[in-house]
Amino acid sequence: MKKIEAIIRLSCFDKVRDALAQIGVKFFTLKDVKGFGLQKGESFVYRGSVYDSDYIARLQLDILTTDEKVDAIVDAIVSSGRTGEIGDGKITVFDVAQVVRIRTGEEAAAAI
Amino acid sequence: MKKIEAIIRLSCFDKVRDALAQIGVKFFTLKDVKGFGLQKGESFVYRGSVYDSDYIARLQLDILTTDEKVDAIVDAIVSSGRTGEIGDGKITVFDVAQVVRIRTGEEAAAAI
Amino acid sequence: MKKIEAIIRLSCFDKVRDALAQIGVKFFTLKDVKGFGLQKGESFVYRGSVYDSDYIARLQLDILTTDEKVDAIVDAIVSSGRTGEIGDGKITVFDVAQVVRIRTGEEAAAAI
Amino acid sequence: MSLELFTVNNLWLLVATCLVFIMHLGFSMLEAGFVRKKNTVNILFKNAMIIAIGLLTYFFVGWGLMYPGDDFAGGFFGFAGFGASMPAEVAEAYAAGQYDAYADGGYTPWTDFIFQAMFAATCATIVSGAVAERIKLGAFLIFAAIFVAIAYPITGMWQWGGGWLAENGFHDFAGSTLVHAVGGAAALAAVMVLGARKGKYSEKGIKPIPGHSMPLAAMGVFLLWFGWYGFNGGSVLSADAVGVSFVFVTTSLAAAAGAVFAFIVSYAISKTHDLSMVLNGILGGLVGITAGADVVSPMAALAIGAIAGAIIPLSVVMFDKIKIDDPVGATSVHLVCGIWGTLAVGIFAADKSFMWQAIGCFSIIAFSFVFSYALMYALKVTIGIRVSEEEEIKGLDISEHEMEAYQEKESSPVFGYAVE
Amino acid sequence: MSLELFTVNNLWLLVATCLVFIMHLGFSMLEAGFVRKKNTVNILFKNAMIIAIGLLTYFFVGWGLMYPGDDFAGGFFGFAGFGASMPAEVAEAYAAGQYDAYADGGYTPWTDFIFQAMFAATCATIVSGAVAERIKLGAFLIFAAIFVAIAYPITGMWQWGGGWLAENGFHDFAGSTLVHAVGGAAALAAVMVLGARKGKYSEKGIKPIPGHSMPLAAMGVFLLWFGWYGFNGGSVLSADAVGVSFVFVTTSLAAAAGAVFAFIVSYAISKTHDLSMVLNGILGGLVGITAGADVVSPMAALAIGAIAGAIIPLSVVMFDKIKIDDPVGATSVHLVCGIWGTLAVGIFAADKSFMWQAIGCFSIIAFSFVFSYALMYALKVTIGIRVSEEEEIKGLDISEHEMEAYQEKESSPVFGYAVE
Amino acid sequence: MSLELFTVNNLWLLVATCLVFIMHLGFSMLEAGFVRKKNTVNILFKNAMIIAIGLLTYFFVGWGLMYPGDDFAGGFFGFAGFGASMPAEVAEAYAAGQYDAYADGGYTPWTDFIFQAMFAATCATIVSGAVAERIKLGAFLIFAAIFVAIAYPITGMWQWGGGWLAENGFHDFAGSTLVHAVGGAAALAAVMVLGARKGKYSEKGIKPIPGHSMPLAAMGVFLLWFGWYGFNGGSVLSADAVGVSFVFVTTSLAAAAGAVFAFIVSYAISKTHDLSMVLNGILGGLVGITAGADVVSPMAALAIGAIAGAIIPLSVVMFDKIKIDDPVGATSVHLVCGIWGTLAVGIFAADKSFMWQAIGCFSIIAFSFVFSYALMYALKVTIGIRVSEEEEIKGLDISEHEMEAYQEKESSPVFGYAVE
Ligand SMILES: Nc1ncnc2c1ncn2[C@@H]1O[C@H](COP(=O)(O)OP(=O)(O)O)[C@@H](O)[C@H]1O
Ligand SMILES: Nc1ncnc2c1ncn2[C@@H]1O[C@H](COP(=O)(O)OP(=O)(O)O)[C@@H](O)[C@H]1O
Ligand SMILES: Nc1ncnc2c1ncn2[C@@H]1O[C@H](COP(=O)(O)OP(=O)(O)O)[C@@H](O)[C@H]1O
Repeated sequence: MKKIEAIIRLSCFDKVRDALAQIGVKFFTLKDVKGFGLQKGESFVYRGSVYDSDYIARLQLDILTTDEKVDAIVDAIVSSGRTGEIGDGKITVFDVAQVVRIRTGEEAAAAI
Repeated sequence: MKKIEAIIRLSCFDKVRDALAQIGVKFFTLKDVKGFGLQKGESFVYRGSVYDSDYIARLQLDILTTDEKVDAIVDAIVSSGRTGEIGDGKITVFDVAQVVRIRTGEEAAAAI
Repeated sequence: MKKIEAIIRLSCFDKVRDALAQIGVKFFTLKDVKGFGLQKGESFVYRGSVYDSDYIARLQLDILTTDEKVDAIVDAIVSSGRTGEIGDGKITVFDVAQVVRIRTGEEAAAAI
Repeated sequence: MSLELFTVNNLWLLVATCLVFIMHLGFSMLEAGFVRKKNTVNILFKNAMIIAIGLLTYFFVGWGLMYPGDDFAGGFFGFAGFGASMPAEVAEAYAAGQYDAYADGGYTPWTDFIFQAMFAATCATIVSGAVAERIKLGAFLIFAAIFVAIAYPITGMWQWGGGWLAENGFHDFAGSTLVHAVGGAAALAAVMVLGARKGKYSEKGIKPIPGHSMPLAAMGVFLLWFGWYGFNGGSVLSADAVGVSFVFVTTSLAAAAGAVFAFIVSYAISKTHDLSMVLNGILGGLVGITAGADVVSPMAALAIGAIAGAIIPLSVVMFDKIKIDDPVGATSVHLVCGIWGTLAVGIFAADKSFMWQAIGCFSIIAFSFVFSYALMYALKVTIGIRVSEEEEIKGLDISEHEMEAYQEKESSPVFGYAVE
Repeated sequence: MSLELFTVNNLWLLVATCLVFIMHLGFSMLEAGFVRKKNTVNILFKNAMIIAIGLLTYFFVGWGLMYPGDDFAGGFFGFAGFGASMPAEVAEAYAAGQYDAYADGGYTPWTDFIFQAMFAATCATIVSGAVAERIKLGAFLIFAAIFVAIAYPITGMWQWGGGWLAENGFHDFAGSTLVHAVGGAAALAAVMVLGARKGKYSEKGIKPIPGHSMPLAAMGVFLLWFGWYGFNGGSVLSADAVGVSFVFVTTSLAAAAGAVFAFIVSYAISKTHDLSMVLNGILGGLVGITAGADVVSPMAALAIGAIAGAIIPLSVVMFDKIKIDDPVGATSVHLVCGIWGTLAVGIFAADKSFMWQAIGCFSIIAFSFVFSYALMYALKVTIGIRVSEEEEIKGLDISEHEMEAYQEKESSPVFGYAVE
Repeated sequence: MSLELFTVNNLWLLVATCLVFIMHLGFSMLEAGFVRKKNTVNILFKNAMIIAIGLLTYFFVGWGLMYPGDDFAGGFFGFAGFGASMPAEVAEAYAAGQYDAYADGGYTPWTDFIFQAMFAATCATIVSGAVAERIKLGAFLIFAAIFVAIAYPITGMWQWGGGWLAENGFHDFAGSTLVHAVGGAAALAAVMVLGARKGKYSEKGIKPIPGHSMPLAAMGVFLLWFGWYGFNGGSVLSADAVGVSFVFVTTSLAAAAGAVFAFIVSYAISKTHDLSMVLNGILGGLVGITAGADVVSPMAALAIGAIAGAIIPLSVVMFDKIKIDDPVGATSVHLVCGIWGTLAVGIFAADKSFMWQAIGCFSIIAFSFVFSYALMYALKVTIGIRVSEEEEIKGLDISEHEMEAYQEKESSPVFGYAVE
């Protein structure tokens, strides 16, 4: 089993979710994160001074899945989450030692 | 060493925390997350239209622990975080390559 | 490749970021988390009752990096994020199975 | 009386009406600030409905009950009929240039009604804060409607409507008892029937449940103070220069003293600068001075306000000890300081009888308490007055209104499409 | 007329001016509450500028257009010249003790100007909520300036300036049509040219886009109600005791009835307690009573308010069905209830002609709609009126103002250093 | 003078008192909006205490210092005694129907006191915004109490109390200098002794520290504008119809022009639509017109407001350059525009001496600055005036009040149980 963490743009969420749904992924966990990266943050003006916010708001999707689905999910995110501009984000895949569904106590693939 | 990530209901937090404390786990990190899953989100009404929020607010607990304690912790969360209704959440366990306590620089089990 | 998760104090962020930048780490993802740990939370007063908040606001930095840089990064965080008081936080390192840059589809080290 | 004096008198009462109206915004903001985020829509909804219900019921029933006319002078109860209107004889007198034909030329019958109606609605609002975060919306609205239509005007009639207390020299200038303690007693009764919020009192102790927005709470208190100039100043019932300006001075000094002494006492108790206590202290000072603003000296006003302010932190802690869970402190502010203010008239005003102040105050409170307790209890055993535990945890905004007070994360695509 | 009566009359109009002024805060808060967080600075900016622009253009152009003087009596258009001033003959008359030399002694020319200027600014503000969250700031400010300088005073002149409608017995006491429907019609035209917010209407259906702060919205409505006492009460144009107090009563009852009936109807439709509908219902009741507050009975006021309140939920849903995207409900509140209120005078006031109410109402609306549509269209094809899709997603606060309304996480070190 | 005229005059002053009172809510909201979230409770606490302290010290000391009576005419300092009261001879004169026995029949002694007390409290509030986010609560309260009890009334006496400036034709109608510049000068002195917020100025440059809530800031400015009608309008010291209405016009036009020109100049500087500048521009226009609202023409009012508005962005940037860290812009708004407004009277009002305007303005400012600097310095070397660096980072809400302004996440079980 794997856990996929994808950092994406806010504006791509709708497309990514639809793309995931099409390949059968409907369950995931979403986090609001701040991305520090190549893309410059917004520039702001306050009382006559211009300044940069050094981060950009991003969303992180955590998806638990079985090994064989990983590639399909990664592809789906890459194609739906891409704008081509700097700052599209990253997908990271981790090995999972164990998964348990709290409701039933089911483990491993059955829990996903 | 392992890291345990548990996605739980807001309303179960008190019970989960108490259950963890009883088996000696007092240190963890908490995150506010949004869960997309089997359980339908709340339905809302705004200016005459009814609509669904497609997510549910959840809490994620990150717990670092030694290998031998993992099962006890998982069991504690499963029994204290369960309501039996769809949406109780998941527990995921990861292998950890290294842990360091910033205050002392201690590593591995000593750092937990 | 590795993913480093560092839980640090809010007040150390500036120093940590500068220390990371000096060793070439400019990209990371930041999360607002709540730390439950050895350090007591703030104590509050409301309408005549004194009470403790049982958590402390903390920041989590997620850094993706290649294996050889891990030690340098950990050292940088330990030295810049330390105050010596209880509550300085933890650094955890994970193995990463795969990384993909959404913008280009590049994988592994090239994606970081 | 000259047309000019009549006009300026009436104008002041109308301006005072506006000021009392804005107290409803003050209450709304204060209560919204002192409840949790998840119950904010609910408290705003209640406050918006109460002013509407208060005005309507007072129009149909309350006014007739409160001012039943001379036939019921010295009595306990009377009814002048439904609705508000311009009596034909008053209209004729005005046409004939007799501007003191009604209320000594202080105001027109229309002004009388609307000024009084705003007071009535105020009284009902006092309850809403105390029962916040766990009462069923429907039950509360029914309670508030009956309370403001019947209970408030009946005790009001005892004094302002020329009833038995008016005949005995009881003095309650603008309503420390008739408005505030009446509302506060109803709040206490309601809380006793309803019970505390889940988790507030347990074997682990008292769990503080902080309000979600101090700026809203502070705004509410400033607006209430602002409105109080109309509440007390308008109660002079004319624009009499010396009278109204004197009331402005006593009212201001009492509020200021309330702030300072609530600060001092709460600092002594908990060694911190507790904003919520200072805010309640201001209100305590204002409630305290309301009974005697026209008859006590400025120095007495300072004393009344100071003691009211000092009472607040003690009272808040005391109610928590006896497990009366009142999220906004309505019982401390309106009931306890209302009693204090009424009794204080007997202490500081030479020609007022302490005994009659006490008799008046406690008989009115007793009536309001018993009426409210009975009504709340009746609602409890019939339609139910409390939301389910699950709804309370979720918050009343979602369970009663399917709405959130703040949409924080619009940028995250958290909303689906309308399903109906 | 005595100096005393003149002084008290004028004083009331000035106090009413203050009350109408605070309606701008009411509109600001209401609109801010009903838009998303990311567009909050933008709506506040527009509202702060509109009051400034409204006052300035009314000073230079609007007043001269709206009150062109007797030479244009019964006409459609006239201009008395730029600026506002104290006519020499009035000053002399005052010096000679003839206080009814201007406006029957109701107020001075200065008061006249400033009271009217506040009304004008109000009308422009109505548009800002409807076009929120996607209009270009520059285009909107130009639209608002031209609209308030020219369109509003022209139709205003038809009735209040002694134009053709005034001669035909049209009755619009404080502006259900002349202010509210005029603003509402402009809002409708502007929305039609501008289009809906991105994502609002799609093949998936209607996407609700909840406002970001119900406390702000509720505060706005309470402040508007408060200000309405000046808006309607001041429109008596003197401090006449019976007249003003009567208007206070009808206004209050209509607002209260609006709240209750908006609640009932919206509950019937969506089985929930929708705060946003109750808030709009209050405003609907207030807009509805504005045309006839001086001539309809209290019972009629209740009926007018109740029907206005009942209209609100139906109208809001209807506009959504025909894809008129109005984030704050300005068209329902100001246009639909404005029409209703104006027609209601023809129904409930014995001596008013329903036909002339309809003629007046619709000709004024037609003018405002056509003028606004043409102006908006001209702006669209020249400088452009809509922000880019990307800017709309980001929010206007960042794209137009490079600023955020709320700095949530100061503690996280999110800000860099000034780069310029 | 007739009873009627006396009554209406006095009524206006009381209504104006209410309006000036609500400016304290305006200041509270403005300052709360412009500080960071973590210092919000602190600023609210300071503002709630200042109005209380201001009223109390003015009652005991300030009024006697400011209006020492005829014996001190033309002087620099005098004292009429403690407290406020109704002089027996005035009461007798009133009883005898001589209503012009006091203040030419403009108001009663009680009104006089309370109206003036509200002004005094306003002046102290100006300081609180400038020193926000790092001053110790205790030190600030002591500073504010002494300042409002002593410094403000002394310079006030020079002009309004019949002192040496009054004798020399200095003209400061409602206090551009006597209230605003006095407060602004004290703010400047306090900031100089106190130093900038941690991190604001470093070798990396100037770090902007945005306020946490633009809606609160905007609300504050609208409320201040609203209150200014009482501040300036009430300073006519009677309800004189032409006088008060003229002041309403000049005040409104200056505020509007201030908004527009602050917008234009700030747009020219930073190419964006900076809401915080427009808000300060409105206040700048209001402060500017305050000295001459009664004597300059409407066109001059526009010019004064426009220039004040244009000054704001320049002044804000300038103060940042010289490292005067003023989170809310109090020095720019109150000091700089206060000076401008006072001098402008010498320019635009034919019969006022520019030289005496300058002498008056600068001597008053000098006194206030020196007094405040010395007092602040004395506090610094005794009890200390600045919170520790750690407390500043944590925020004053937690370190001084152990409280948070907003409880965001009630749903997460973040609170333990009361430990005491
Ligand atoms: N080394 C890294 N570790 C953790 N997160 C990263 C790292 N690099 C990028 N990210 C995350 O991905 C986001 C987008 O990355 P960025 O480098 O800006 O653009 P791109 O991937 O298009 O080159 C960043 O905002 C950050 O949240
Ligand atoms: N495949 C998944 N990947 C990541 N998170 C998941 C996944 N499935 C469920 N979750 C998380 O667990 C929560 C509860 O899961 P859900 O499937 O709704 O209920 P249950 O586990 O009781 O069947 C979800 O809201 C989501 O946050
Ligand atoms: N076992 C753990 N699992 C997850 N997070 C932990 C664990 N222990 C500590 N942390 C995180 O690290 C933070 C600091 O740790 P703490 O134990 O308080 O101080 P120290 O590391 O200095 O002894 C905690 O607030 C918590 O967020």
